[in-house]
Amino acid sequence: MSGQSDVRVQTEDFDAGAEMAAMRRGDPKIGAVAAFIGLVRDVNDGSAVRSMTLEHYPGMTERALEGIVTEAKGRFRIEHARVIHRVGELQPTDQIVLVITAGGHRGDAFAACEFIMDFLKTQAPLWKKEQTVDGTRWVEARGSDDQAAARWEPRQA
Amino acid sequence: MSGQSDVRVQTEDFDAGAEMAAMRRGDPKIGAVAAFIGLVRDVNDGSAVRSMTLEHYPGMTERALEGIVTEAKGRFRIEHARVIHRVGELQPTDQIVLVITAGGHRGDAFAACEFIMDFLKTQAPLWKKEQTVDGTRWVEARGSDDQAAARWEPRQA
Amino acid sequence: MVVKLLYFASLREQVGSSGESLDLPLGVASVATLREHLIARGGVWQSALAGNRALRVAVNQDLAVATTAIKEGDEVAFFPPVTGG
Amino acid sequence: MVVKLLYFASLREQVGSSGESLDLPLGVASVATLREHLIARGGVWQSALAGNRALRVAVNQDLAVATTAIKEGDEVAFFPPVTGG
Repeated sequence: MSGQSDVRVQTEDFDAGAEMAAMRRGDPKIGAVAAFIGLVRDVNDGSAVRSMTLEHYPGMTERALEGIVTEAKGRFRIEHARVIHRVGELQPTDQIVLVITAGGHRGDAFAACEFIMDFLKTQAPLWKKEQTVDGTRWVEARGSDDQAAARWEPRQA
Repeated sequence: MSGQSDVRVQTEDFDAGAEMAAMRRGDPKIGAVAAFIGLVRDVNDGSAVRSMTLEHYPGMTERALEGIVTEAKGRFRIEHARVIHRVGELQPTDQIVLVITAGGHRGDAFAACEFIMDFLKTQAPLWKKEQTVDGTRWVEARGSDDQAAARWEPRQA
Repeated sequence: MVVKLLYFASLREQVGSSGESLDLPLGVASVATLREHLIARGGVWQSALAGNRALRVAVNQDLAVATTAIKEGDEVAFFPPVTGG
Repeated sequence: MVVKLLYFASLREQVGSSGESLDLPLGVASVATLREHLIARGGVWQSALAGNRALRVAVNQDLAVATTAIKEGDEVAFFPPVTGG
């Protein structure tokens, strides 16, 4: 709608407030904007995290995220959605991911935002490697993320 | 935690990005920030809306919002929450309300944010009067908002 | 006993008042009896507070129910269902 | 037929390669048979791609399953379960 892509994968940081403002600017049909920011924590699975490296699959990552956004727009009554995911080296408190959804009403905006995060976590080719005080390790996939994605029933045909 | 109150009722606009940044700044335990912005739409219940006036009950409105935030912090694993609600005269595309929640993980941040919005809609003394092309009218409470609030089961003692 | 009454939103417009101090007669000591007492004024009070209208009541800024007791000096607010957010 | 193979994350480190062009022998024309073909190299290939390891496979950048067919020129990526977000 805005001429900008719904999906960006980038090393640079993002400005959540500016992205949220851009998504609703000049559109008086928008009554609800939901947003989520994921951040690097300094402790994960009991180890102090010094830094993190995010790897992706150029081309497929964008394609997978676009597919998730398209699915969300088909399932929920939203006008706009945007996903920005950072890759490369990040430090604790750094922003990792931003998801914004906007539409007429809050129920669909919230649901679409959480849906996108749940499927991003389980479907988009992105991998975290942590540099901890105990050494370097690849983050293991979580069963709780699979369960979160499984909450969403298959879309009605 | 931050020395600022969790709740503000004000006529001035707010900066969602700055509020979100303030909520996570310097706290490496925060892995998830969820946010919601409610906005004035130009059409409501079929009538074109020219402007809107929000009335509140000074003292009780803040108290009710603080109670909802306290309840959310008891139910969900979040570190911080903030609610800003505007009152006075607003125009289509203006921001009305901001809710931000922040914690370790996304599930609790999302749930707490949606919980606060659902109870704000049904419990906090705030009333909208719309100036439409068809005249001035007080907005009627919605059954769908009561249903949304009723989804949340009573808290376990 | 004297209580402070407040009226908000459409109810405030209908009764033409944002509030008043009122000396209650003996026997008016709950939300339900106070509402009946105001309805007995007739006119706009009767139509605005009629029993079939969904109204919320707060006593000292906490949501109350029909049986909530009212004491000397209480702040009692009447208002329609809320529509913020 | 020749296909393009890609390896990501911990799998890339284990096999010591981010990708290769590989000429597949007759009979290797599905995700499952390709995985077996790579395991047959032995050494790090055997340990990294062993059947009991949870791996995801994409063919031409779409998630695939064991029975997904592979054709000349396809891009086939092997990687561990994803951990973004």
